[in-house]
Amino acid sequence: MKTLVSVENLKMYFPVTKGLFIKRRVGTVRAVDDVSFTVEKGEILGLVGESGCGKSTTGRAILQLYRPTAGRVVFNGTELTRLKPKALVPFRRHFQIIFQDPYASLNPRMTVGSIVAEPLVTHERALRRRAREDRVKEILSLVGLSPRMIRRYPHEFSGGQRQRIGIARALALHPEFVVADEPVSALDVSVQAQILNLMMELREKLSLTILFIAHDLSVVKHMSDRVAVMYLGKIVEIAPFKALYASPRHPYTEALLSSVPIPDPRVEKSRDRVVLKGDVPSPLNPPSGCHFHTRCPIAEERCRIEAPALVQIGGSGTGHFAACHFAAE
Amino acid sequence: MNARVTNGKPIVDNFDEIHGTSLWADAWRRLRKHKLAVAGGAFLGFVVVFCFLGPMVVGWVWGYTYESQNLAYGAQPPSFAHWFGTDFLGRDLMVRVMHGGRISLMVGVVATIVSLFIGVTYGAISGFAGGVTDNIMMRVVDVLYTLPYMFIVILLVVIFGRSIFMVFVGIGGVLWLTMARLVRGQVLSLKHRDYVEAARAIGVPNLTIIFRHLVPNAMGPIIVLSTLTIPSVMLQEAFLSFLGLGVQPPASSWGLLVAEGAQSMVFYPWLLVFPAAFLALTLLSLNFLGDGLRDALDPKTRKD
Amino acid sequence: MGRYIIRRILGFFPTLFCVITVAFFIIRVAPGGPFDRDKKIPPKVLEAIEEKYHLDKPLYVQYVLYLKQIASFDLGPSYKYQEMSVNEIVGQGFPVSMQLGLVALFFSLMIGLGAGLIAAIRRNTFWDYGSMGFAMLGIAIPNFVIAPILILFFSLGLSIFPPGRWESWESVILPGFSLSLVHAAYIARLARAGMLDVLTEDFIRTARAKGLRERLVILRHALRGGITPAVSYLGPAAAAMLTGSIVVEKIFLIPGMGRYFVDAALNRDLTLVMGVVIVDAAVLLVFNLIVDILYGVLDPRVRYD
Amino acid sequence: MAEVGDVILSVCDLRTHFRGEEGIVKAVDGVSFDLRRGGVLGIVGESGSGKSVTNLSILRLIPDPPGRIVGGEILFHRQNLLSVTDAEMRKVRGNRISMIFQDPMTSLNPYLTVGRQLTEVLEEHFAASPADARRQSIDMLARVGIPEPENRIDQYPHQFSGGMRQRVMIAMALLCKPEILIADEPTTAVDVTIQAQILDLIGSLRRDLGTAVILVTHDLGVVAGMADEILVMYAGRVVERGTADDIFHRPSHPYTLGLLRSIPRLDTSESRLVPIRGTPPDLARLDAGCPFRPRCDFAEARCSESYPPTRTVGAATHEAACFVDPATAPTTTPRAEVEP
Repeated sequence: MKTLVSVENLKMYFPVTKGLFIKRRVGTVRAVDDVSFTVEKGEILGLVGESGCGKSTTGRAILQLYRPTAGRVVFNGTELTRLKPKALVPFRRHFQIIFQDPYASLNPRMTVGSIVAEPLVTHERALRRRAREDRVKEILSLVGLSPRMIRRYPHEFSGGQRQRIGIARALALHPEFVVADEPVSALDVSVQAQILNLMMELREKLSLTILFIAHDLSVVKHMSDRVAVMYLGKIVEIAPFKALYASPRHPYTEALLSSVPIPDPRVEKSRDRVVLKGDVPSPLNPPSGCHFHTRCPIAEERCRIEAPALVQIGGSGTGHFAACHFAAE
Repeated sequence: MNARVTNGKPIVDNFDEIHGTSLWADAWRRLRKHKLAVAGGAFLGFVVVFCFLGPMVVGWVWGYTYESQNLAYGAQPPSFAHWFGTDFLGRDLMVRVMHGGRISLMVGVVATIVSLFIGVTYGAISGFAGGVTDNIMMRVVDVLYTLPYMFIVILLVVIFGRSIFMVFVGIGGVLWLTMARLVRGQVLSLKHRDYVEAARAIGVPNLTIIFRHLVPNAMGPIIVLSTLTIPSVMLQEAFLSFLGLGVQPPASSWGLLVAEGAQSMVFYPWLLVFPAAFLALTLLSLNFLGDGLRDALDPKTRKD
Repeated sequence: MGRYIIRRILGFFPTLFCVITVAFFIIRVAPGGPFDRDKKIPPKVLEAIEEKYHLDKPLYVQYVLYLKQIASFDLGPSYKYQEMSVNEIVGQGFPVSMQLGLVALFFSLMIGLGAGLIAAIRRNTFWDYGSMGFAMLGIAIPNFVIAPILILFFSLGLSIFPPGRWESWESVILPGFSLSLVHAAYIARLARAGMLDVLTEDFIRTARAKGLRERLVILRHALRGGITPAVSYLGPAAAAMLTGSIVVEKIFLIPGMGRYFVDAALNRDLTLVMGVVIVDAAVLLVFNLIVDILYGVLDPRVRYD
Repeated sequence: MAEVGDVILSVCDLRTHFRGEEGIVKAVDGVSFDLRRGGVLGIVGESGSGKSVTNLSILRLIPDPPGRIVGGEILFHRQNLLSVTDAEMRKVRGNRISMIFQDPMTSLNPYLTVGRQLTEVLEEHFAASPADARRQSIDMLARVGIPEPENRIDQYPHQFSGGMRQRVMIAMALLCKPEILIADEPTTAVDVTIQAQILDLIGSLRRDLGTAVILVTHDLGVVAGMADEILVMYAGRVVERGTADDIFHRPSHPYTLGLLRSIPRLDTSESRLVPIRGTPPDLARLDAGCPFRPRCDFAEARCSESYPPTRTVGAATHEAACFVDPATAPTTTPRAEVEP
């Protein structure tokens, strides 16, 4: 397999300022703090974590929607982090994003046709109006919407249909890489499966590579080949899903897995839950050492002082990495 | 309540494209349901026709203009020949109300257009640029806000002398502060919406983002504020006229007529009643229209 | 909190400096000088006067001199009222305007908040339509129409209050009321809209779900949030009321600041205009600070450290 | 564990309608259920299914206008809550029946300290003295797992994290030791690890205090481990009811079946989800037939003529409102993967 996206030591810090006339910097939110991983061509990499862990920021920093504070993002051999905004524009057609909230992600003043046509207008200027409309209609049918809807407005559609429109916009230029930022978490349960199935289908048809961001492990599990788990701006574990589910090596991953309720009363009754105590600490002021030590059931003195590195578990080639002092045990 | 109201139209089974209703069409439909706003709009239409076509009709039927004096007929109550009565100089009050309305309305509209133009541009640039630029631009607004408003207005009168029109171009040049703050606030809240992010992810140029995504979505509050700026300018004009700083006779404006009428309201009430009624009803209509537009355009009443 | 207030008060000085600078140059750019109208003044005398007031010096020198003067809290001599300094004029007019303004502020708060709250609580009833109709009239009828009607009715008709001048406590009621009406109208509308907004919040539903009496739901849970829009309007409005309404002072023959202001501007009494501008700006700054502090008192989320 | 006892709340044929721009929305249209002392009733449904409106109706918290309870009875200890006076209703709210809401961020008053919001419940219902109310509130905060409750009681909601706020809501609801706790999507707005904490907490408090719980959620997983009895709602009606085992192992309404097949599960290795096609219906445009039929794989001609009657499946406790039994009936429509 060939690496399509490589993220190296990515850092995304946001300054917290205060003051009326002169803005004083009173702190830094380390939303993404030294994150490295790769996305291989054709795979779906799941990125999970709780709200505020930096998963969304990572996705957007890869697409250069935020310019990272430090680190490199290499896409297909090009170092995106080096490019000036102008130079970046022609590359943008190769990587796109699908948003979480189908209500906020579509401009309410534009018709569905013009929303989906916007990428074409921007990148394929030579395209004639008629041809462009045909392309839009083609894409709409591809995502399961009637091409007759081209002149309607977003507010006339349901959440699931809007999400399809958002997907159509992202795929209009046939990108290689898509960041799907929690694409189903705002949808009705009965509609979620439609969108998940649609994404699987499109992935095959268009040979897409996807970074699938979610807070819901069961969704990630269904969609992803590999999964990375984030906690307070850092990746704590990354592995093929089967390995991660069968033998999680980071206590946070374990807790996360056991927190997901299973829709089966018999299974639920017999489960042993690891219920974490306390809340996620503020990324403005993360705990020392291993960020997880304040909530960790197996933390020792060492964890408070020394931050564990992300190391490969079970020999080379397993692709299973974890950042815990006790991961090998 | 979380019932969803979507897919308003039944699906028609043919292969024509289905035209949707835009949010503007939606807003228009809601506005038409707002009785006071409709009444206000209708009255404004009447006032515009009355003031701009009226003098011609009067001149044609009765043969006098707003300046025609007839001292023998000084301060007569309303009659068939003079529907609104006459003033001390025997001038027909109705024509003077028509003529004054022209000036009052034009003054309000001109100042508002000027403020709209400067305010939207300034606010959009400040909000979109963000950072240091935004900070400096907003501090400038703060300082200008701290200058007493009447000071600037009176200074404008001093500078432009008696050209009331220029005075109100100047007033528009002061009123843009509120508009700039409003537009900046709108742009700030819109610029991190997902659809703007989507446009950036596509690589749409900044200028296109501003005019395709930001400004159309900020239009609602801008229109509402503009509708409410017109009456407040008209009131300003009335105050200036009362202080003797506004329109100079023999020209007239509603403010001037009301101010003159107020001085003799005990014995010649029609001199106050007609111009005051027109001024108050027009201000009310504009306010009702503004309220109606706010209800029709306010995103809070809708899911999106 | 204390530190915040001190920082804000220190922040007044740069703002006032900018205001003074802008106002100074705008006035000097305006055509006409303070003594242009007095044609009878012989050139010699005029020169002497101009020299006395440094009007013969280049603009930037005048500016620097003026700043020096201001720094010692001296607003300078008035060009028109030659026997008085601007400090004296302001010292006479401002207390009067402030008394009138405080009465007006009191009226506008009582009437405005009262009408707004009743309208919001009794939504879509006679009370709502009644108070909002009243508010609309307050906004649409200029106070130079309302004031004479009030005089006609209360002074000349019922003889309850004196028609004008500044003599006893009764003489402040009518002007205060006329000055307050338009602000009361705006406050009523803002308070109503604010209350209606808050009453749809989730935490109001929580309060009701706890079984609280409706009176507590409104007074304890809704009121604070509901009046914040009205409070933010209060800053500029209170400053406007306190620094003198030109129109009301003229109608009721009240010796406040407003009267001087128009005359000073028309007469190019530059130092007096500057004096009034500085006082007005300072009052506005103080009131904006008071409003911000009130905000912190009302809403713990914006409390300042 | 507290015994599950007699019926204390009985909702019969509840109908709550909203007047909207597009006509009358029958948000709740003939819902009935019983709640037993100490029992946990799960109500599952998607947005717009009427599950939240049902619970707001029980406490008569439906904003009127636009909403109105137009029919039915809510019997609480045999007294119809829909016919008592407002003053009597207030004595029930927060005291004998309390409620916690989905979003702890907006459901707590940002302008008042947590302490103020807690003690006022005791002051209102028991005329407790301030000192007494404060002491009880601190105890309750400690009980729901707030560290340093003596200090935190004087803080404001924005100084608490999302999970802690939901704990405060729970403390507030349980102060008067209510007989019934209605939890309206209590974990939707919090993260999974916090969700596990909150569910654990509700479960243990129920055991300790013997409070009956109505747990409303859109997440089948949440009710699976908690509820004795489950209602599945769709378009304002109960389409299936039964024990947790009935619902998850013998789903007898096509909608329930569809839901179970369409949600990804962590513990199985299904390769492909089977989605329910189409979208939830527009409640302002329902006809006499079954509202699920456009999305149903078992729909027949009679489904569009009348609403199907409730039929018992196996055990008497298990009912479904459908003409057919999806376990035995053949599918009538070929499955379409995407919407038309």
